[in-house]
Amino acid sequence: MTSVARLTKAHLWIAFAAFLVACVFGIWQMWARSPLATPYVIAEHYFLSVTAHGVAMAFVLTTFFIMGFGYFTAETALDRPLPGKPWAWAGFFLAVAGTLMAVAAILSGQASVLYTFYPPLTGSPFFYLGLVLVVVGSWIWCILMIVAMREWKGAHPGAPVPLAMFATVANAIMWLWTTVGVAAELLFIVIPASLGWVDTVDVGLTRTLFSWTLHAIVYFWLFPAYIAFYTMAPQAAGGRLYSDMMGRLTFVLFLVYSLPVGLHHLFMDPEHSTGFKFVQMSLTVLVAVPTLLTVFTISASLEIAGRLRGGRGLLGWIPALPWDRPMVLATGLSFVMLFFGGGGGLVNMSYGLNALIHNTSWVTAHFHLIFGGTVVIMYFAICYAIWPRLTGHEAGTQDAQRLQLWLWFVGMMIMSLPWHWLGLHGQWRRVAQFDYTNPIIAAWGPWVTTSLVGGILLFASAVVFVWNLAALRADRKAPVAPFAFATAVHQPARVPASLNGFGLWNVLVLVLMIAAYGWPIAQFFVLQPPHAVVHRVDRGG
Amino acid sequence: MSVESEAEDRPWQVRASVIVVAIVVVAALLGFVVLPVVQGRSAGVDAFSAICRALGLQAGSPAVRQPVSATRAEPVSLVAWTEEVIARLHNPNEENGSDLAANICASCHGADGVSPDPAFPHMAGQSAFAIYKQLHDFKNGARGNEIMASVVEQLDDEQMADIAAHFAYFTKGALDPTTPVTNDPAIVRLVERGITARGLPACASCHGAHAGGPIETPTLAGQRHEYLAAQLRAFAKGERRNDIYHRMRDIATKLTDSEIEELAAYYAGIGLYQRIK
Amino acid sequence: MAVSESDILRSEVRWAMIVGVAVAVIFAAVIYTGIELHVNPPSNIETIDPKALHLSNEFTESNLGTRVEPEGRITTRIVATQFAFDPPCVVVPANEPVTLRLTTPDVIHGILVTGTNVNTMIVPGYVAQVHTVFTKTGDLLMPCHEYCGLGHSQMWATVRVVPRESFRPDAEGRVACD
Amino acid sequence: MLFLLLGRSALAGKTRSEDTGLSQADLDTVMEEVPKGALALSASAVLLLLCGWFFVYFFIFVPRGTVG
Repeated sequence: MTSVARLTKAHLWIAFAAFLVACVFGIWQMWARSPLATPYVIAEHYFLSVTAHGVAMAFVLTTFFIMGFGYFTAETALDRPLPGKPWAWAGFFLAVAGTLMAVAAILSGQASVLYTFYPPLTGSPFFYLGLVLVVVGSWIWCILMIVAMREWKGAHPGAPVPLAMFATVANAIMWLWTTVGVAAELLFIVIPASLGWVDTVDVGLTRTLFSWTLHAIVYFWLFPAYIAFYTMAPQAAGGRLYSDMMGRLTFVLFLVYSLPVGLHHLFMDPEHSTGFKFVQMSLTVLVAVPTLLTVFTISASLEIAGRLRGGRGLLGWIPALPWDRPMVLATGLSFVMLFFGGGGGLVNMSYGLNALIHNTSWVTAHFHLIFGGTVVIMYFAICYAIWPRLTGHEAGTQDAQRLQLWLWFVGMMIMSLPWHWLGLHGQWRRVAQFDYTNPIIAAWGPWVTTSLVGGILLFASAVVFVWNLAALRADRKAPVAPFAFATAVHQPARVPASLNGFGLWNVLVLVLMIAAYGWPIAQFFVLQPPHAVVHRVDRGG
Repeated sequence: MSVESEAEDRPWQVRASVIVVAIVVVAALLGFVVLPVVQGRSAGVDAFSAICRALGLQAGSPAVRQPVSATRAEPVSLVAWTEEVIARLHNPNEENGSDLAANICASCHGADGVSPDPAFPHMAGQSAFAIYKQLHDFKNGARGNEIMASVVEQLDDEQMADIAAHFAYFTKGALDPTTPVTNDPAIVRLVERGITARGLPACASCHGAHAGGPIETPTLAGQRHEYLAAQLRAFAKGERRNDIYHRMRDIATKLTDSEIEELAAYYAGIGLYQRIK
Repeated sequence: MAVSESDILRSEVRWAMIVGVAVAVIFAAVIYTGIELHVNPPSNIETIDPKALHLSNEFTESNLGTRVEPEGRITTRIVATQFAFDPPCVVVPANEPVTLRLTTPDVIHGILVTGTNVNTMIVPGYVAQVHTVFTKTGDLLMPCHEYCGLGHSQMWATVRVVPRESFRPDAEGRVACD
Repeated sequence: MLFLLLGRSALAGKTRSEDTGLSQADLDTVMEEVPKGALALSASAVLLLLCGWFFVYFFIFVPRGTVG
């Protein structure tokens, strides 16, 4: 057991408690949108549910998981105690307090503004202040990660930082950059409005600041999955990482290019010009590059494992891989979902083409496949891999783990593939109920019902997952091998200084952010667009 | 086992920076110059305007000329929720407001905003925005009512704001919208869920407890049955038209006579409770 | 013999070039359609005060709907408000350039028209503008696709696309449903 | 891709401890083939993605009318 075991487990249990609750909300929302009669559907409940689902999945599950996994990685990859552990606990309790505040506001119906806020609609200040506390808790994590790497470097002058930690710190630094946008939106505009200090807000500015955060936040969620691809999957498959250098380059590219691209979420907005949309589209295309590099590097790493196990021919190494191991299985399934989710993403980011699918179920399908599929399935696999080290219990059999991963994959495909079709036919987002007597909408019925079946499988999988984690406590207590991250074919003896730290990349992020967001934000101060009246959802009658 | 020295790393830094900057420059040239100029040329937009539009310095698409409109405004209400009006409603002259209310309003709408006569609406529970909007509309003829027109004739905007704020403060939170007396499922459905096929949003999506609708939305809970029904009919017939962009006219025309009656009964049946002060 | 680190890097660079080509192909298609078909995301930095929208000339109630402007261009003006569109039904001709101009007095809305590429956000403070050509006739659904409050699910309008010959403007150039 | 994942390998039963005995000689041997398979797999995936994108762009998007 590691010394951060309690810390990590505390974070992960909060993450997965939120996840399980969010799954319940999600399944009910799909039911409400289907042609089947659904209990409790009134608008207040539905949008309360959408807000709760989004906040739990996007803010609570992710932030707590990433923090917990980061603490584990810092100690395991660097092989030294985590510095500032009391601070880590402080960050944890701050984030828990924030979560509880937000939950109270949501469940009392006073924050039904969805997790993406949509000012001038304005909810209870407790909602926003709670989320700010979660973010502040995560900032403590960021600083601890950076400090841990610094101290290690001090103790190992000139040595390359282990890839898993290099990636974790890349994520911490990216997250600090990322949260600037939403923090500015909340602190300067939304929270003053929710407290009644201001009566009108500049909506274009709030949307632009949120877009700053909105894309990079997805890469914050994505990092643990990629850390698992590079540093866990090759080891689990019994091979080697094909190239350590490409791993570093990939994480650096994520840091640099996930930030100056958020305007692609505003392609259909009237408050930005075609020129800046084009520039940010061009930069968005580059975000596809590290993902495609990863696909090749990880395929090659698995190919090593498959061939070592006797796989022959061009693709014979694929069936030779040990698919019975949860980490390997999850990686394979994750790549399949990445294929579909990434394909959807290519459509989303293609400038004018966005008009075809913006705010339709296509987009919902895309981010459920990428986040709920590609990423969360790796969260599961990571848990299965590190749980024995955290608890000192080894699972007797991995059947339940395999079943859970397959259920999640099949459920996700059944749920999200029909959504693509529905999106192309114009099914729009964020509605409680459709009028199935309308002939256009009537044709969607069977597809919506099919996707609901996928949702049920996902829920079943979520239950099995939490049960699996809980069951590990009861399983046989066995000596657990120390945790090892994957080694590369050529473990780097030398790396360029640029790929062992983030100085250069921080400068480039700054340059790109000024180029991509400088005028799009400054224009609101120059143009002084008219403000809109705050619409409060926490008062009424 | 070592990381390269700073000097050895220099080429890396230079190469990475050049690539990153070059990509931005190429994208900017394409997005700000090539695309708009070429698109503008075939649409009859000159190169300068096209580039300004691509930069966001001019309105419009670089690929199409901007349309023009020469229509004159025919507003249905002259109330605009400017920062000044909102500020005035938040910071009224309380003394002025209570004096005016006692002298002008109390005889019909009650000293505490609860009207003694079924024909007159309660002021209790209304927000300052809801009351101000109607007073202003009576005065400017946007909403026709002879009695009210003569009452508000002598009032200026600030006095109307003071009166509105007076009633809002006096009865803040005074209504309980959760205790209807009618339980006709069809009407409850209309109130809570609306009817998508008829384009009828739930009444509660603006008039509910956690609505976030337009700020001038009046509270219906506990309002006079006769008053509510009369207003819905007036909206339906187009006799009352001070709701901007047909918000209520659209809805009222889609309601049947019996729905109007029952909705009025539903909202009238929601009680007044725990009056502040 | 053992594979060296530079061999591995060389294979990665080769793959990166394949990726570069794939990305360039998409890029080229976007630029080509931008130049040839004028495909852009709808963008129009034109401000308008949402608080006084009903006092504005262009978006006054009587000027909403479709109108053939004196210069011959067809413009459809729609106001999105909590929780309906004004007007709830608009008529447009098929296979003719149409400009949709939309704005809102209250909160964020958005529209799409099913089966077409019409799609835009409607942000308070701005006039959203979409230039398009409708390629099919019929009654199309135009829902609000952005969360705008509790009545969002009931907020939709109809776009009636009619053949050019059935598109008959009145003396003022206006065309309305019914 | 999916059917390949579904097919369970006969060698799948190998345990983790056997893997750790990875010899440099074995590694050198397989590295003569790697990354041919990875290249084939990823290149076909990218090609498929491109085809899908082109289909959506030119057979669904463009026929629905221009936007701008």
